[in-house]
Amino acid sequence: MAEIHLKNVSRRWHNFTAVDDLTLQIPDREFLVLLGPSGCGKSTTMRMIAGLEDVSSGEIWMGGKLMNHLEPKDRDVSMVFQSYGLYPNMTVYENIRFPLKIRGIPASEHKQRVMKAAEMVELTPFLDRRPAALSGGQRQRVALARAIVREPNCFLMDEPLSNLDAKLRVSTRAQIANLHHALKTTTIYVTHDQVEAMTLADRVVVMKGGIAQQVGKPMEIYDRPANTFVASFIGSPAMNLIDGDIADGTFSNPYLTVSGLPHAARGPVTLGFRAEDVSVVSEGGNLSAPVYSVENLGDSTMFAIKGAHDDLISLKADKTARMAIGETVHAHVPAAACHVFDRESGLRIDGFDNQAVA
Amino acid sequence: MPHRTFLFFILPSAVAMFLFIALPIGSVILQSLHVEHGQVLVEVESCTPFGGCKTQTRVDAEATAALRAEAPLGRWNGLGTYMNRAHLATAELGEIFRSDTTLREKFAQVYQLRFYRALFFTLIYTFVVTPAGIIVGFWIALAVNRLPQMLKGPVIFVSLLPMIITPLIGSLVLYWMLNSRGILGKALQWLSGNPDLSIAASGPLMWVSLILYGIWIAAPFSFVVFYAGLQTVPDDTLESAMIDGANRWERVRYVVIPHLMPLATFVSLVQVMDNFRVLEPIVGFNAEAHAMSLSSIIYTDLQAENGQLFGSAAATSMLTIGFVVILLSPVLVRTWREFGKRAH
Amino acid sequence: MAISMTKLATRFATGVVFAASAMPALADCGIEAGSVRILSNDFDALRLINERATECATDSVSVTFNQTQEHKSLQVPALSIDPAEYTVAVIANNSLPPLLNDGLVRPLDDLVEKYGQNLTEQQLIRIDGKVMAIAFMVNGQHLFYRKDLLEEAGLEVPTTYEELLEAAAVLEELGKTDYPYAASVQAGWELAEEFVNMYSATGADFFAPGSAEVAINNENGVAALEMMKALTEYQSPDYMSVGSSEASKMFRSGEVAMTVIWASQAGPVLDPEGDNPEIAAVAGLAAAPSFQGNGIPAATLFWDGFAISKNISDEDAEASFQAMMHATAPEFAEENSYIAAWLIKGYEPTPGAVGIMADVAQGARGYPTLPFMDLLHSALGSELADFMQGNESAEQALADIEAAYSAAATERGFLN
Amino acid sequence: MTTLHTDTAQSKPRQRIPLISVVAVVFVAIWLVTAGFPFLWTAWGSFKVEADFFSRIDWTFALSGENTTRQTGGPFTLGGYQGAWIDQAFWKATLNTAIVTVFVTTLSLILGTLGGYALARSGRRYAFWLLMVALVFRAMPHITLVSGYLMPFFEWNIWGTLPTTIIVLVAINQPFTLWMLHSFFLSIPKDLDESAMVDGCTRLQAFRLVIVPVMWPGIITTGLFSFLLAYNDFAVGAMLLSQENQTMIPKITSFMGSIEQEGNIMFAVSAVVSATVPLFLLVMFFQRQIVGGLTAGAVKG
Repeated sequence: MAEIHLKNVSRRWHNFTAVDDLTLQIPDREFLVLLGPSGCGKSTTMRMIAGLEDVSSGEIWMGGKLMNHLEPKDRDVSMVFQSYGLYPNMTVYENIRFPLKIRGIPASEHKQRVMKAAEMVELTPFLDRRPAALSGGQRQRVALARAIVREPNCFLMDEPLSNLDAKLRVSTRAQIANLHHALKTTTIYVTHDQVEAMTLADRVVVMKGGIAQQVGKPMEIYDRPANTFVASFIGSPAMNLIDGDIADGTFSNPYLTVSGLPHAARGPVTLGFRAEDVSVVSEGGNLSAPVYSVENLGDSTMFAIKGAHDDLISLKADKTARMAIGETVHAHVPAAACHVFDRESGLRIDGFDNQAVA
Repeated sequence: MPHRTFLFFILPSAVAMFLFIALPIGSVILQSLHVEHGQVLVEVESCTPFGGCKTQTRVDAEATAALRAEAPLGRWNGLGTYMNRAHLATAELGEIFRSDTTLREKFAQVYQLRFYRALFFTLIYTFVVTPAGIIVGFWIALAVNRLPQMLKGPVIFVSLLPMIITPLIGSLVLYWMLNSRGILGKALQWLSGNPDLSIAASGPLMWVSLILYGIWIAAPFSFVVFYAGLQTVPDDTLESAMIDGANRWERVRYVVIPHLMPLATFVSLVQVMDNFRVLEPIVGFNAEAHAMSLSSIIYTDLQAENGQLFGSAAATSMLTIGFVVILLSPVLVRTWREFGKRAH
Repeated sequence: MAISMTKLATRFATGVVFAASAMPALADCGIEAGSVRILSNDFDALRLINERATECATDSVSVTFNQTQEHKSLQVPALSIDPAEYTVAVIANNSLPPLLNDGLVRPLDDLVEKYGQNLTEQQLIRIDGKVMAIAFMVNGQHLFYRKDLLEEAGLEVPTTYEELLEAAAVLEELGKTDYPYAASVQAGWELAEEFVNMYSATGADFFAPGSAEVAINNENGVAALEMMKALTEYQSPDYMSVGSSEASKMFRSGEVAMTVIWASQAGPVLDPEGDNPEIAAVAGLAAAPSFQGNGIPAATLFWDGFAISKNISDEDAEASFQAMMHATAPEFAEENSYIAAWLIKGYEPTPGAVGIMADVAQGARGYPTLPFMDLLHSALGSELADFMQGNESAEQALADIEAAYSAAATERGFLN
Repeated sequence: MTTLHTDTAQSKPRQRIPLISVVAVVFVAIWLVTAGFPFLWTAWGSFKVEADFFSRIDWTFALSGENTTRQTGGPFTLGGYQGAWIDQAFWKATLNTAIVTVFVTTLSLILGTLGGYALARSGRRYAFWLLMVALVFRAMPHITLVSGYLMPFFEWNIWGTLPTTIIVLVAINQPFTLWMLHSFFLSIPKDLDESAMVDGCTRLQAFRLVIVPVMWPGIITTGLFSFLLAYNDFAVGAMLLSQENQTMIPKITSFMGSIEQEGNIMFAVSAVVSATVPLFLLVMFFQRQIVGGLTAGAVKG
């Protein structure tokens, strides 16, 4: 049983800090996703859990044992690598069996366990092939099978889907979700793709610059982003962020005025709202600007307009909406859908929460 | 990788290098900074089969040994050995440059000094053979790459021969052929119409022969590396260059050569070091009269026939290493940058 | 594979002796016990002596040897340790000084008294009154000439280099050979040796008496160099790469009419069954020509001999001396008189030894057994090449040699 | 592969194709003669007597074998081989060389792969400095090193034996081996050893079971260079081996004679030819691996 506990963990090289004072409690059976842009420290965090990277300070506990100085092999975790890390000189069968062999599991069990793992990832027909003779998706499934065959305390997955094409990514994602459901093993999953995070995670840790920005269930993070970074990273398209001033519950800037906000703050702020919470109207509304681009997505139409700093603001409209570039679009941004962030620190300003949930 | 694991993996190799390279180099440096004790000379009567008995000068072994026991390294000489006539010859250089002579005469006088004569040849050899070997190797690689598949095997095989031959023996084989009675020597005489033509008699011809030998032995290494590299030239880039209108030469110039640049760095690194240590052809070609290299003067100093001069050989060795480091410094800096990138 | 190797080994092991302790004793050398370990140069005459020494091996006496061209590099470190790696160092007059300098060989007077009844006074190398080495053979340079050609040109055998120059001019005119003359002046050791020969013939000393100051930068040195340069007129243009072996081959193939080379080449030159029997039949040997009219042959005599290590037990020293006495016994010299010019009692000079014996008779000087001679030799070897190619004057060359020698001698502690 | 000539057929005017091919073929032919002829000539000459192969009268004797016929009764003779192999016991030197090369190659590779792996996987500064120091070590002339060994080796009583020489050669060879293998290891993805370690291997197991099996091309290429170094060594063997342990190259130079005595040059020639045969076979068998190994990344600079 593996409850994982990171206590004030840091990783530093010379003058560079990859992970800064990270504390995380991961209960048994949880699917935890570390999400963030490249270089945010998410992979380093995972590699420290795996034992591939030294911990500069802090402690890593797993199942009640201090892990800091244990070799990877003594941590009872299994890991799926971005480039799969398959052994090119071994067949698929041997690849999957390798962890069993190396950990001294009785040979009599090997066949049955390998077959079971292979079956779970639908690899049975390819067992005697070499990795070089497999497609990318198949290789990824070999890596998965190799990870699950041993029934470890914890799965670590380092961007396992990023080398696959879009279609395969969706199906493999489903397979991973299904596997976790079946095996119920604690899983830590690293990705920079917020869709993967939203679809797979029990909880998400959004990281930036080695610091955990927000930890929470996917919907919590979606609905109540802790700061402008999280807000801009989660959701597709990302949340619109507009600078302006707030006074007496009214946000205003040259092309948008939102009133009816709580009186929780005043002064310069950043206002956030999602494209889907906006309603495009033919006249009136509190937002109007010339259309910069139009995207027909099939189920809807997205209009983009340019903000004060040349940043794009997305508006989602009905799929029947039609406008030409340069025409003026009018929209209504409801106060209830707005998030307010401190302009300086980017931190969410409390007091706007209750209304935000749509 | 944790320090402990690193140590475990590197230890056998590091211990071997420490014991058999670093320690000797350390002692070599120490040696080069000392000269031997003043030998205690005595006059004794000695008798030999010829000329009967005479008074001759001898070393008083016991007295000298007593001196040596006191300070086993000898007398501290600092950089004296480095500066003396057999090495950097600072005093002689100063005199030459102060003297009222033409530049040409000055050069001739500097060239009389053993170290500079060796350095001059070594540098010329290194700077002709290294690029020439690389260029010849590159052209062979391009040409072999165009051959039909079935011919490639045997051609590569023959091409590697000069590289795998023992250098001393390779130089002997070529010298046998090149000397005035050998098949190539005769061919040269016939070609030049001069029946007395002999490479052993002419300094410039000897230099040319040594350099050609150097290219002969260096080209296969560049060839095999470049040939391997050619197999990895990306088709896409070549094809896009074709569509962009590049002719064959332009494709080589703008696609193939840039692709092979890292290999060329590796090859030149290895070859500069090897060429800078040139010794075997000078011995094999009996070329001492016309050419000396830094290695060959070290070799001469260490020959017991010549009363081994360990300190002098040590000083020349350190100067050699110094020059190699200077020559390689651009590559070292580049490696350092790459290493920095890889560090995290 | 393994079988064939063993077969080969048994078939041919007789030709080579590695560790003779396992072999039956073939001779009674009178040794009770001990270990004999010989270090020597690698050529035929020494090979015979070494193999003869191994005849002394018994159950209690082991005899091993190491013949290598690197013997000079090995001898000092190998004899410096205690006990020494070798008990016997086979040396020559130019390789003894390093051992003497470091005090690595023992006086042999008591052993000579006990076992040296066959030794002649000439064989005893005495330093400061003590016998430090035993010489057993002699080598040196002398003149080889073509009797037929000299006769045809109406010339006497040249006894001086001045005469040799005149003879060369006549022979060149005659045009029967490619070049009239060859000498061993290959850049390096042999070129230096040629200068040492020439300078020896002037009768002057190489060093100022009682010191390590070199004394060749004088009119004798200039004369020696100029004679060497004058001779190159009559040599092949390749002369800077012609050593003793090459000159011998040139003579044997009829390319040259005269040459001054090592006496040890007499064997191959006079061999009636060699590659060139017709030359062997007309080859004549004479002392090396003298120089500047003082009658001393321009050659330096080398003796080969042995010394016994200091850092070994007296028992081993005694065994070693006895084994070497057996190896160089008079009957050995009688049986192998064609191999070399022996200094051993009972040796009758063969036709091949005429030249070297003439050298000795006419008072050729020995190669200087001085502690710093090798340094001068080395300086000569590296600095003379330029002069020989006409790139600098004799005076300049001698000044360069003096400077190069001084730098080396300072490093070695002979000069301050 | 073959990118440089697949393109010619489609894009270039017809008449230029043969010309450039002809130039290439002629160039290769000239090179082949340059590279191969000296060997062919020496091999041919080894079956002649000295008076023919090194004829001072007419070099064509080397072809016609005039003196060979006169002296031995036939245009070819095995005299040189018989002299070298049987009379002078060249077989013994061959055996010693075989022992030295096998051990030097094996040990160099064992030490070199371990060290090269560590250097490639450690991102620390000391690893870089170690590499640099190794490079400087490689620049040291061997003869200077060897002369320094004599005294201590005699003192410890390890002079003259094969193991001593083997260890010295391995050490001298380490800088090059480390550099070459280190670049090979860089070309193998880190993921591979990391997944092995997560799968339960120690570093050493990961190295042995996972990395080494995919390293074969690199190991063979590097091994070839170690082999050549040990096989071609002169300086170390000549100074550090006693007579019974002498290796081939010093033995061959002893055939060449010295100032005191003329050598037997035909023994040397046939020994040279004999010594080249194993190299021929080696290149023949390992040609694919050598080129393949280099392609696989030994040379990523």
